[in-house]
Amino acid sequence: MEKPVVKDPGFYIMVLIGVLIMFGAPIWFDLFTIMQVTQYVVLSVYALSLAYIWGFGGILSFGQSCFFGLGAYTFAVASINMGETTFPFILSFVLPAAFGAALGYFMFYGRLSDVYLGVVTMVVTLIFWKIINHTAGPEYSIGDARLGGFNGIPSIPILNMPGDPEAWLDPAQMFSFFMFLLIVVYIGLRVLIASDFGRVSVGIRENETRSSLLGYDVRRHKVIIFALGSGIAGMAGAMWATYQTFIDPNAFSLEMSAKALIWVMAGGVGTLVGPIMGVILLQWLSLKLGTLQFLNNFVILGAILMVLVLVLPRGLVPSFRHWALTGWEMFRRRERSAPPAKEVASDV
Amino acid sequence: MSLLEVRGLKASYGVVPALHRVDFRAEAGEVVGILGHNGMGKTTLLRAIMGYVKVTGGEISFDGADIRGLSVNARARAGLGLVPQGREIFPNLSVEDNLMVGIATQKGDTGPIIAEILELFPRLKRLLDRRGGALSGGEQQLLALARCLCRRPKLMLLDEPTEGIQPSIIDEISDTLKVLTARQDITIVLVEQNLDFITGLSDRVYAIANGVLDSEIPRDRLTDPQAVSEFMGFAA
Amino acid sequence: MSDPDDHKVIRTTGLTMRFGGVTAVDHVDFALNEGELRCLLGPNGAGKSTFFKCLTGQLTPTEGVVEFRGQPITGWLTHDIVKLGIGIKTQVPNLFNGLSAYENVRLSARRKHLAPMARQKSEEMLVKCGVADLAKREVGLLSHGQRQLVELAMVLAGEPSLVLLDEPAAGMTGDERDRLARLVLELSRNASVIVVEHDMAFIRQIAKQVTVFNRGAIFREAPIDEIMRDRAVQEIYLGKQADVAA
Amino acid sequence: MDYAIIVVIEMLRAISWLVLLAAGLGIIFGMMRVINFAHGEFLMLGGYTVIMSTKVGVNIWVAILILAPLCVGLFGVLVERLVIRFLYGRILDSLLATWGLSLLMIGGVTLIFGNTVEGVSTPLGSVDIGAYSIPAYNFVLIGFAALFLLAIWSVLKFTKIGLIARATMQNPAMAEALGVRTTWVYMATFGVGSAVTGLAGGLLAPLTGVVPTMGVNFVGQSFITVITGGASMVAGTLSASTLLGSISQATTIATGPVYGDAALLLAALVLLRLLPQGITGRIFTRSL
Amino acid sequence: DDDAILVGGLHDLSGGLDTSGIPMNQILNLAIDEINAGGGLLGRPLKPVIYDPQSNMSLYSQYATQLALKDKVAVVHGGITSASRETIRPIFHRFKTLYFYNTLYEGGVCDRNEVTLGTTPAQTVEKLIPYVMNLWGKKVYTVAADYNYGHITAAWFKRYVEENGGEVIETEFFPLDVTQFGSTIAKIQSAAPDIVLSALVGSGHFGFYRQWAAAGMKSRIPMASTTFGAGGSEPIIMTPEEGDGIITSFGYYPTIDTPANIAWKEKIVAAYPDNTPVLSELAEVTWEGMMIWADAVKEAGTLDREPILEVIESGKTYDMPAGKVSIDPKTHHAIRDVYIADLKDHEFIIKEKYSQVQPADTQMVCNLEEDPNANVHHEISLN
Ligand SMILES: Nc1ncnc2c1ncn2[C@@H]1O[C@H](COP(=O)(O)OP(=O)(O)OP(=O)(O)O)[C@@H](O)[C@H]1O
Ligand SMILES: Nc1ncnc2c1ncn2[C@@H]1O[C@H](COP(=O)(O)OP(=O)(O)OP(=O)(O)O)[C@@H](O)[C@H]1O
Ligand SMILES: NC(N)=O
Ligand SMILES: [Mg+2]
Ligand SMILES: [Mg+2]
Repeated sequence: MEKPVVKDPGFYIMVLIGVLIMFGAPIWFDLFTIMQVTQYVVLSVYALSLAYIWGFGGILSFGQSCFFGLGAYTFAVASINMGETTFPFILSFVLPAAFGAALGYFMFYGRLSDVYLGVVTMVVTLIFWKIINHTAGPEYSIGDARLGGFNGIPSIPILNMPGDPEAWLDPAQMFSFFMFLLIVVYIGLRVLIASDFGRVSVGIRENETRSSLLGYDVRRHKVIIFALGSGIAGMAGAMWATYQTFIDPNAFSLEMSAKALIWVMAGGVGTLVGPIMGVILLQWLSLKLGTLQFLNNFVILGAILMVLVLVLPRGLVPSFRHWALTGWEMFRRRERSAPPAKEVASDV
Repeated sequence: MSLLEVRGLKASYGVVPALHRVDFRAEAGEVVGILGHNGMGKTTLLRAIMGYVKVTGGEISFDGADIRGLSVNARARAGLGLVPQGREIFPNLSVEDNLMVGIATQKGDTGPIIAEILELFPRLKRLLDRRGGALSGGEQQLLALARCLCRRPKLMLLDEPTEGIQPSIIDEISDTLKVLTARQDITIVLVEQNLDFITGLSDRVYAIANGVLDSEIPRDRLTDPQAVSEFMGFAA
Repeated sequence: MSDPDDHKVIRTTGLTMRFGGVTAVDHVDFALNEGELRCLLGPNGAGKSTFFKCLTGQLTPTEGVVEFRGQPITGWLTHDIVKLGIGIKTQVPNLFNGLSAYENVRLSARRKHLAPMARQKSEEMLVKCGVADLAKREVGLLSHGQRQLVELAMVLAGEPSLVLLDEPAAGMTGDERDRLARLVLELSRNASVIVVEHDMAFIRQIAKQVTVFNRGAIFREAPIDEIMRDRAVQEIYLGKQADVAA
Repeated sequence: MDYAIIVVIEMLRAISWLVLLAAGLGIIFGMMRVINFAHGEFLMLGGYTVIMSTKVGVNIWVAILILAPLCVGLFGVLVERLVIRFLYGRILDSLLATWGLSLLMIGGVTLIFGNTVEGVSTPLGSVDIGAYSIPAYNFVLIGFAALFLLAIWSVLKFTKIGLIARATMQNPAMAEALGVRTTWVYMATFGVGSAVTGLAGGLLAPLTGVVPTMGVNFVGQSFITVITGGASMVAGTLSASTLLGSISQATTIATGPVYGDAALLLAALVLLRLLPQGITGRIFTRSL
Repeated sequence: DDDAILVGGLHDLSGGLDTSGIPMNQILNLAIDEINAGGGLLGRPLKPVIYDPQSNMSLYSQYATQLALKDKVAVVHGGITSASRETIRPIFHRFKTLYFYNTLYEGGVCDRNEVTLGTTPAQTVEKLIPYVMNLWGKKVYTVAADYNYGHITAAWFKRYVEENGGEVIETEFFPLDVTQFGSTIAKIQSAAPDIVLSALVGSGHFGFYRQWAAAGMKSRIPMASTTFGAGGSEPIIMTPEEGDGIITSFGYYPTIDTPANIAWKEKIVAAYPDNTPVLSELAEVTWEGMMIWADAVKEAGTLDREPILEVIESGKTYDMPAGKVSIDPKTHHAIRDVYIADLKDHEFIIKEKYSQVQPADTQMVCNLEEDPNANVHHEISLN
């Protein structure tokens, strides 16, 4: 964290790659591939929301899908009622963020921490999941939108140009817009993490007692982090809803929460690029597996996850970084014998 | 033959070396002191002997056997005991249970051990029911010592045992250890910063600097802090 | 409750902390003058660390009042209390383990200073505490003594006006301890300081007025020489150390 | 009056159900700080053991009480040796790995045994209480729940094994230095936790549909019960099961299962907020 | 074979729905083999493109897109739950890929691009209710799964019970993950109905039948259902003590005693001697879907969607293992024979057959002749 963001070449490389894909993909790829990649982009935004609160705020949420689902349903209900998507899209950030702030207040001011925090988020998610699953009856509608229970809400509007409800984005435009959002979220989080606020967050992650002994208000800090993560997850939910034009209670499921955890872990906690890699790798994998007629896909996917944990315990990105650093260290040590030292890599 | 003999020991954390060369021995019934500045490798040395830190070269023999291949618990069962820096009390066990853990892995009649130990550490008597984590720093240190002794180790590795202990109890501990070693029951390797304590107790004192331990500090020089500093690598 | 004319940095009245049946701090009336350096002695388990925790709000006292410069702060949250200008080095080093020593110290300095100044202050404090060469090392992997020094640098970097040091000399060799003593004396020129320590060699170098705790209550309060000669203190605490001093 | 008796028995059964679901997970999570996401699949494996062995003619009680815990316990030991032992202290990695394990088990059982095998019907028939009749098997569930708790409590309380296990979980490195073979402790603890889960799965087999994916129906409840209970395994499991089980069952009887489930979740939420370390984190701190 | 005609298959082959998906996929492949054995279509062989959505909606959506845009298949058969259908149906509609949904469901889909062959509640419930009321009495207690299908089915239950002069004294809905039914069983005992009607679904709800039998209720209150055994697995998983005597109604039973069905079953055993699929309406209707599409391709002489749809809308009648089937041009739903059967020792004993039952529910809300561009799933409301 030593290095300010402006001096880190990795950051610029990532942004450059992002911008390149954002403009290039619609030219290079066919429609199917673009829609495919769009999915990775949407889920990457979702993964980043957890990567941020967990990796840089030390808040472990087993219920990130609560906000994802809330954003998705907010967008679905608002856009079906309004026949327009700009305001609903903004609302799908604001409402989950507000709910995240409220829940965060409930949890952090109640001094919940550790697994207990994880379980409370999980329980809240389960409550949403139960409730939304219970809305099958026709009496459960908000305006024109039937909530639909287990079956979900079909025919969710596709994003339109702001101010012009008739001007729907085609898949390529939708892709570019989502890619743009991903880049914005990435840059935003990177800058935030490198800021003083971010350094304090990391301090709180490392040691809450010490943070408060230095005069930092741990609770308020965590609420802000949590709310921001919730907003981003909500936005990802809205992107998901409009991308699929369909949403069902699975958006609120434990599986959806667990997936976010898995992506972040697979990619590496404490990084932002890692979780994006995690999304791409694992989503691609389960997609590929389904096209093969080989054994049972659950067996293969399960085995891969287990091996992944054992072989890459720190996650993809940190493992590679560690191997690279260790190699470099050994090389250096062969050159000259240095006093014992392990320096802290400045990483994001 | 010496009870413990360490020759040419090297150890490292991952690829980062921490001990470069350590040579010393401890005869049965002896107290061997080790002095050194912060970060010079004292804790690392004790942890290497106990089996926590990977040894990358050299030899450790204990009671005539090479113990480099043994796990920590095997070394413990062979008669090594450690009172670690930081005490490492089981925070959610009562004081009594903390003591019992050391005994629980041993066979035979273990009933009287606790009573004996409490005679050595009377201050623990009224704390038996308290949670380990709720003890004061000094109380924890006493508990750690007592817990180690419960196993009746042949060789006890003490990492700064006087840290955080009130002066009068330091004296008591010193007396207790003297009694134990006088009975030839126990051999001690003592890492310590408290010069009075270490000189009062040790038969021989070594200095460690930058992961290198090779020189014994002659007894007559130990009373002179200036000389000791020189042995430890750099003057104040 | 307090006389507006007396300049007490910290004052406790009837301060009591009980854990179930254990009374760790028992009706302590304590006051520290502005700019004073006070040593707090007492047997293991006397309640010294608990007393510190009550001052900083880590524990909420069962009874009694804590005032900081005349303002009652009992029941306040830790971060609000320390923002008034208190820095504490805890008995067990309490650090941001995954971060570098520099980053640890900076997190403290940044409370007081803007970024560029915070950097300068942090580096200065690392040098002052003799751990400048550890600046980039991960503190979780440092030796015990190294961690003590980093924590000290961290506390000083926040430039508190009241410094609480819980066994700062633990695990230091003779010359390291001497340097620490000089540092504490220098510090006390600009701040009020309370030091808890069992190392009498250290205490003798810095102490003026001394408070002795026993079983949670104040047992004696007197200048150091008097304390060293006090039979009762020798009995409960010093043992043979007293003879060495005499 | 008859209905009141039925309600009481239903309450007890609901509580026992939670105890059975949570006990094995409580051992594994409570002692080892490993979140076994495959807990539901361990239950499923217990159920399959019962079904498969009764199919080849084994007596149902032998299948439930001996084979199910034995098979699942051994499977647990295997899993511990191959996977879990590398993941102690890495609570989330263990979550990820056991998530993988749960998928693997669902797929594996489907491959090996198929997903539609004939179940076993509930033994013992029914008992009439006034105008009502209930499964006599309910009393077996209630009895076993009580037995589970008693057994775990006795082991922890009266044997050195319990002490060694608890010390190992709190500070494995130090326990090693005191001569504890921590590898064995871990293996045994995970094995016992798995066996208990297997027994629970076996007990549930005659009451639920035993299919490879059944686990998902149980894992949430089990986990919430364990966490709400807090640090002490016996007191925690008992108090959490009692509170959550009776609240949700009362709500279910009064309104319906949706609100019953929601009531369970809300109760857990409120409890955790009021007692941030779980029930026994605050109230029964010193109990087992 | 570069000139092979690609046929998409999208059934869950792993995860919770594989009990239904695997047999459907087996039958789909068998149908394709049979067509190929007969020389293929338009002189070209058929080639299946099979993806496994792993009981996961987002994979459904991706594979649907892949089948439509990348593989450019001629037709897709698949989808099991309504949720999965509503995920993929709009995709096929948008990318003009002909789609066959071969599952019984709650009714109401109105989309000219989709052909729906399974029964809807109006077809089965309408026959089942008078049959069982006649046998057992007029007081009914309904237990149903708490989702769309369960709600709509329960509403049809109520409507037909009332039309037949009976009364539904209580309807209870259960979330799909409920596994304990003790309190409900006690409630039913208090209410003392003549009949329990079940529209329970899924593995959690198996517990109801188990606990019902364990409480000794089998001999006291009889039960009927339009969901028990829908996917084929319940009659196997339940022991005879638990399952026997439950009366159900579906569009197909393996025990249908016609030469066509017997021959078809033999074919299946021959093709899958070791892993013979569990037969149910879902599996049989999947066969129908493939055969009806193949027939339409032959008759239209092209793979183009429009001419094929015109053939399908022409009102032809097909002979299938389940009996006679024709497609209602207004709704693209099947007009078909419906059966009532009683479970005994893992087998459904057929009690009654009703010929050519109309999908009356969907007909209430959908008319593709008037609105060929319709693209909705109507919630059929009976209240
Ligand atoms: N886990 C670790 N990984 C990497 N380096 C470490 C680790 N533990 C200790 N070190 C480094 O190894 C060196 C020796 O540390 P050690 O703890 O042995 O010192 P020590 O002599 O016991 O010091 P002290 O008196 O402060 O306890 C130090 O520089 C320390 O920073
Ligand atoms: N959370 C707690 N619960 C119960 N007892 C406690 C708790 N914290 C401290 N105590 C007890 O209160 C007494 C005072 O402890 P404290 O840590 O304040 O002592 P101390 O004076 O700092 O001792 P030392 O010099 O050994 O560090 C001790 O006997 C300790 O066991
Ligand atoms: N076909 C359904 N909705 O089960
Ligand atoms: Mg050390
Ligand atoms: Mg203390």
